Amino acid sequence: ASDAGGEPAAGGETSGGADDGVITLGFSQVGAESGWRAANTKSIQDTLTVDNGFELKFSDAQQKQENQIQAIRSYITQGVDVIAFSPVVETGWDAVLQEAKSAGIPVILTDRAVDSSDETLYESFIGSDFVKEGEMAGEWVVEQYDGEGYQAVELQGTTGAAPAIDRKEGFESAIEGSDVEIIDSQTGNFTRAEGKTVMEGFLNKHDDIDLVFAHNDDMGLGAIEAIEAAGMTPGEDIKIVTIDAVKDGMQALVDGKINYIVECNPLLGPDLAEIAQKVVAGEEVEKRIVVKDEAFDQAAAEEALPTREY
Amino acid sequence: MTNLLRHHLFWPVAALVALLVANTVASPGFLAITVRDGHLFGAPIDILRTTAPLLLVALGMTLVIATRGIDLSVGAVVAVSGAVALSHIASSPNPDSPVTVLTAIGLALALCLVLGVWNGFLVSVLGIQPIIATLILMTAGRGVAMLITGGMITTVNSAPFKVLGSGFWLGLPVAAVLAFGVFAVVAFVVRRTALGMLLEATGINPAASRLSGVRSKTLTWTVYAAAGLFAGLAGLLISADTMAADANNAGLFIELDAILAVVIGGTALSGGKFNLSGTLVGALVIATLERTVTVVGISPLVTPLFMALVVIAVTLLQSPRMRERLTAATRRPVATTPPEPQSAARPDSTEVKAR
Amino acid sequence: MTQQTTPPVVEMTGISVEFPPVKALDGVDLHLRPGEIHALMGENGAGKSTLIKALTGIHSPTEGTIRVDGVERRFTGPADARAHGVSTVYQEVNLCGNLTVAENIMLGAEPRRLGGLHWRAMRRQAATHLERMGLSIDPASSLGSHSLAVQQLVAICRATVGDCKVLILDEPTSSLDTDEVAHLFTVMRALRDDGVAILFVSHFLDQVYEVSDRMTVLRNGRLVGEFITADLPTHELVQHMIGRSMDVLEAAEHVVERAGRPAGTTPLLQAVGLGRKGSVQPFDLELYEGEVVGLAGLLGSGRTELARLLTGADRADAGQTRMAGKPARLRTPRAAMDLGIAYTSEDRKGEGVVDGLTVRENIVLGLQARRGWMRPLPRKQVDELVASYIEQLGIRPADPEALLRNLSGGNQQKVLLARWLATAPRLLVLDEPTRGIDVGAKAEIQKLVADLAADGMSVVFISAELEEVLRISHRIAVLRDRRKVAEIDGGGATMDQVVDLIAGGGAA
Amino acid sequence: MTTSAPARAPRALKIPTRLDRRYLPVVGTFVVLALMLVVGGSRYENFVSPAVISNLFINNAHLIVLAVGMTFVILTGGIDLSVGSVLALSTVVTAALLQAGWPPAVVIPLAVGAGTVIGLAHGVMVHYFQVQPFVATLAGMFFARGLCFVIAPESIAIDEASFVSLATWVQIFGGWRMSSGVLIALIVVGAGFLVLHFTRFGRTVYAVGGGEQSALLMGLPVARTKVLAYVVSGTCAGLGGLLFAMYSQSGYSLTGVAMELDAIAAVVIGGTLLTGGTGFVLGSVLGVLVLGLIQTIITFEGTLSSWWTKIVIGVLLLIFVAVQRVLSLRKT
Ligand SMILES: Nc1ncnc2c1ncn2[C@@H]1O[C@H](COP(=O)(O)OP(=O)(O)OP(=O)(O)O)[C@@H](O)[C@H]1O
Ligand SMILES: Nc1ncnc2c1ncn2[C@@H]1O[C@H](COP(=O)(O)OP(=O)(O)OP(=O)(O)O)[C@@H](O)[C@H]1O
Ligand SMILES: [Mg+2]
Ligand SMILES: [Mg+2]
Repeated sequence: ASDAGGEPAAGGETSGGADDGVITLGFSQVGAESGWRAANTKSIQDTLTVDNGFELKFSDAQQKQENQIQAIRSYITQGVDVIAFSPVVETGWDAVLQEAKSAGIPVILTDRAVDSSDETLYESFIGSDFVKEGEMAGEWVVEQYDGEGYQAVELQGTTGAAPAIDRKEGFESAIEGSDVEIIDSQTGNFTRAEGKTVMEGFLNKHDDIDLVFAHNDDMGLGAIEAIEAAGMTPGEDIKIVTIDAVKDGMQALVDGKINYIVECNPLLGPDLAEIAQKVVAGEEVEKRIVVKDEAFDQAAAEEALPTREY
Repeated sequence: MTNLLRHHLFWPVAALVALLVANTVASPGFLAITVRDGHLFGAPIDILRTTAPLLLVALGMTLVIATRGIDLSVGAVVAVSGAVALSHIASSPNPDSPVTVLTAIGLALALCLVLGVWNGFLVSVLGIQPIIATLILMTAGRGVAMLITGGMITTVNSAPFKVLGSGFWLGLPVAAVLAFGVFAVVAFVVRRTALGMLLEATGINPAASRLSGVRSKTLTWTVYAAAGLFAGLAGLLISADTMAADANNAGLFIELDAILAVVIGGTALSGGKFNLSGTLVGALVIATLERTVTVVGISPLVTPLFMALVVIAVTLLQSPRMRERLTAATRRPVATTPPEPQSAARPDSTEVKAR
Repeated sequence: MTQQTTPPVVEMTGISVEFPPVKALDGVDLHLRPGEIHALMGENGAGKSTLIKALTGIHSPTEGTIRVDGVERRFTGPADARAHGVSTVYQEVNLCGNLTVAENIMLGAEPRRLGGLHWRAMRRQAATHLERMGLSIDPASSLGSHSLAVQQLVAICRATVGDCKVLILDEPTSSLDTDEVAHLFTVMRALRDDGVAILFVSHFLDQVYEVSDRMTVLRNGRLVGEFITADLPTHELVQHMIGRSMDVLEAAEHVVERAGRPAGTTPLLQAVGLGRKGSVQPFDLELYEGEVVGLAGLLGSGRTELARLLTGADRADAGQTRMAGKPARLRTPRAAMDLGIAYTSEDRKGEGVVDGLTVRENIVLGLQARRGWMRPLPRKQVDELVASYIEQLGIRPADPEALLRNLSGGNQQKVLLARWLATAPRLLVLDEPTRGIDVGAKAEIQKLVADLAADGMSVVFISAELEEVLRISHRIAVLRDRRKVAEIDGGGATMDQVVDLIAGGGAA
Repeated sequence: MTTSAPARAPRALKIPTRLDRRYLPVVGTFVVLALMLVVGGSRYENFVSPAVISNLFINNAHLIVLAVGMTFVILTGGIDLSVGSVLALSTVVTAALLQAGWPPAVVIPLAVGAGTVIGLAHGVMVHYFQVQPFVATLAGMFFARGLCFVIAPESIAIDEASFVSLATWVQIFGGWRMSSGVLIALIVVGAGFLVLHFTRFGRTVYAVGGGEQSALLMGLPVARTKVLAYVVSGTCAGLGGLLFAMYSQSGYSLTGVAMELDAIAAVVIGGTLLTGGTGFVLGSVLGVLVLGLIQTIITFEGTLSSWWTKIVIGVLLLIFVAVQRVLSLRKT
């Protein structure tokens, strides 16, 4: 499956090709910057096992695009059957994807999309729609609290990161037209500690915060600490809406400290396995497979929590 | 007036005051401290608490810098410390028992001390340049922390441990009491014994110190160990603050903040004379600055720009050159100040005037 | 004052320099004429170096005018001064040890080819300059690998590159020995005859008398006067410099009582076959209590290296040492210190002063290091100790809180001496302790050494100045080519005898 | 001491028979690099192949340029923490302006020039205001990163035809590949080498690092040299950004976070002392290759979990530094 391109007969023997029934898949992960990411990695590693007919080559790019490009190049040289990766950035993949294409290796994107004019460079994208997540959160807020003149603060993710930009955009578009107003917005870098400090600052500054929208659970959990320290009750005095639905967040939702969580599902392993098999078998696959993200309120969370994997 | 201007703490304190004023303007109740649930509450108290870990790390950093070194690994050590402590508590059957918590703390601090000793070994025995020696642990340390937590955020519920982060003692945050206490003790020891002088001598002229019988290697070793230990303590405070050990993000870039605190406090990175009271003010300035960004409502897009401008302003005002100008201006009429280019070529003004 | 044959090339009038609150110079005049060697004289801290730095634009005078070639100028720094023909060799060797000898000499006036440096020509030209100074070292070697004396000569080479009208030498001879000095003087005279004005600072009166035509004397930052060298007897000069008559100097002449040591005593320190590869050949040496042992040798003969082995500064790889009869290992300076051995390095700037600390801290450093950090000396005791050494050695300014880097070179040296005396050693190894120290203080130090020996201390004394070694040593070990070649009794030795031995039986 | 006639003879013969001590760390790095290639080659298939080695250069072209600039600054005894951010700024400027329809001929000088200007500001702060380099450039780091966000927080793809064709230019001989980025990087290395060794500015850089005060007393133009060193570093960072923009065909404000540490590590691994005055540009290039090789080993190793990746990088770094240290000690 993998003899082509400018590469001189690169390591056909290591991959073995699909003909022996085992699919060699090179996966380049963004990094390990969060619990969400760790769950994502684990899901992939647990699914793409030898038992399931895969040989997984995994590498961690440490959040560096150059490492990721290098890893992909190395997979091309090694002649894997399929390459999959979660791009660090949306842009700048044309060249390396072109190389993969001319080497005849199909590419699958996970979690984050790439911004490329040429859609034939990759087979499929599996992941969540961050804008949609923001919208879901916003819609719930509007549905619940419109008309009460809610003042919201926003804890943004890392400045410049795609999920932060998209979730903000989605949330803002959803609350447009309602009387929910974002009175302050600051980055908490997706972490608990910064979520807490920023929330403390908001509480110092504003006396009348009704709602917190955090771009992920961790910052929301940090905000809970700050709210409690200020002598208020999270979930009641100040409502909290977050995205991700990791275990800790779900627990807080069950405990009533968070009011609503939009899921961002990290368990992409099974989907990836399925698509990879199809691609190698030469079947047509959908260009864009949006993972179904649920949303939880307290009742739903109570139900889901016991079986939560991450 | 001149004396006040020339005091080494003038500009850092002025920066602190300016930030507090900016905050008070943006949010008039900023400086108000109230009593709530039997303890003090308010933004200044928050600032004290958030300063605590940074202060500890900066304390160790000051000592390391005094010996002409630098420790980039403190952030990773912070992560390791939290990971060890919380993993121990999480895996114990009884997370609320003080024994468990104390063991966890002991384990974490011991490991961090070992990490510090390791840095000291690389620097003083193998003679590897500090920045690279500690870069090794900076990279690998986070890996170790992630190895311990499995890359996930470890959360625990443990009342005794929570006290470290959000407890109060005599109305003050335990974290702040602990950090400022440790700071005071170390500052006292360093200045009341000969340690400070010997460290400075080592930093200024290692060869001369060696010939004078100063055990420079042991001292170097000691300061790295101390930096590791303090970073470990800071790691405990940070993880207790959110009751979570985040191997990726705990203490991320705290080394830069700490170095900045040290420098704002007037200690030169070239080693030698150091200034612990300056470091204290420096740490407060940085913690307040972070708070200011939120309170004044700087957009996240311009936050780094704003931080940069503040840092540039403070360092420029504090620069030897500016001080010279200012003191010259207050001392004698402009007419007799020496012609411009002459002082530019003054070779010994680099550090003499710095303090 | 005398016949104004030629107009001065440098004319400094009413120069004052302040380091608040100290007034380092107060209305000083200096006139340098083309084709003369002009000595600038004064005690340590009199302001000689400061005057030179005021001329070259490092310090800016608060008052006074500087004229060069009749034009009033304030140089912006050494580069500017050099561009106007004023070359300077500053007191401490100020070259870059990481560069090659050739670069240190030629940088700034380097030959070029195709717009870039012409390395070969650079080395060739540097070699010519070195040769003129009588130095046979590889111009491509790195400067830092050479001894201080060589570095000093290289610095002088650098100053003579390019066209200079004025050459300023601030204590160029402090670490040179007779041969080098003679050579330097030849070069200086040649330059003078070419019409260069040379300003020369030295604490060696005989050198000053040998080479200079005229002198300016400073005392405490004030001008005493300008004199024709030939018309000014030595004792008057000294009187002008120190403001007292010179009985101190005479006292030093007979300080050493060369009573032979009692037979059969065990030596305080005994080295047997001590040596180190690439440094000194294995040697035997015995040092007794109450004895001053001088080390004599040419520049580079290995005196410093020998001293370093004796004091743990370098680790020997052959031989043994015994301290008071018991085997002792001198692995580190600290180990040597614990045995009561103290060492003052010849490299004051690199291995001696801790220039960012105060005089007080520098003096107590050794003692404190030995006590360990946990037992700080009580402040009162420190103050007394420091005050007594400041007084005893005449350290100026007499301010314990002054930063060491602000002291004049000679005073820094005194502080270092105080550091070691404070540790009350049993064996004191002094490597060039009187370098850069003025006549009065030098006599004091010699007297001090003699007194210490009389009190039972054992002293190893190294000096580039042979008379000094002869004057105070009980015994003299002679080194040649990094090998100990002879040991003679100090009492009976004559200058010629020692010179013969040093030069290798007169073969040269 | 000797007469001048015989003194000439031995000097003429003084051909360096022994290796100059100053080259030891560089040689040490080189030996370790070679060892690592040998070990890697015996451990992994295709490890020592033209493709892998070409990729080593192609992937690290930008870092090589950063390291060259960093070498200048570190040689003067300073440090430049801003290069990662300046690199990002340059990519963002390039991408944003190209997107706005500006011609590459205008955009490229502007992107590089942004680095130059920031470098100049650093130099002025460090020299004329005597702000410590670490702090001045740390402020510069925040500043450049801040500008990135202000210009464009999200990543921008570059699709300007002539820029893309420049970026994707590749020359292939045998298994070897040479991209335009590598070509530029090699030119920069050559220029850096020539400037450091064959110009007065270059030698003054060393002199300043050897002792600023001495250099000043020697009458060398210290002020100009120091400022210029930061300008060189800033320019290299700007150029590095351009190379990165070519390499990734995009501009992104979060590019190059902590890349300054890579650059510093490369320089130091290459044998340059952080105290200044000793070191070589070629050593820094070797340093970059060492770091790149570590990354290559990680990818070849195949399946390392994220944390083991970090630990292995640390351990390999340790091995490099320790072995290099031992090698350069041994021969003294
Ligand atoms: N940078 C400075 N700051 C403060 N005081 C200084 C400084 N430089 C010199 N001094 C003081 O100025 C006086 C003159 O010093 P200078 O170095 O000119 O003496 P000198 O005549 O060269 O002595 P020596 O023979 O010991 O070299 C001394 O008291 C010294 O302490
Ligand atoms: N004229 C010279 N030519 C070449 N090398 C020299 C010269 N003078 C000294 N050296 C170097 O100096 C080293 C010996 O220095 P050392 O300091 O031990 O000598 P010393 O007897 O203490 O003389 P001094 O202290 O006066 O320099 C030798 O390694 C030698 O290479
Ligand atoms: Mg002097
Ligand atoms: Mg000597």
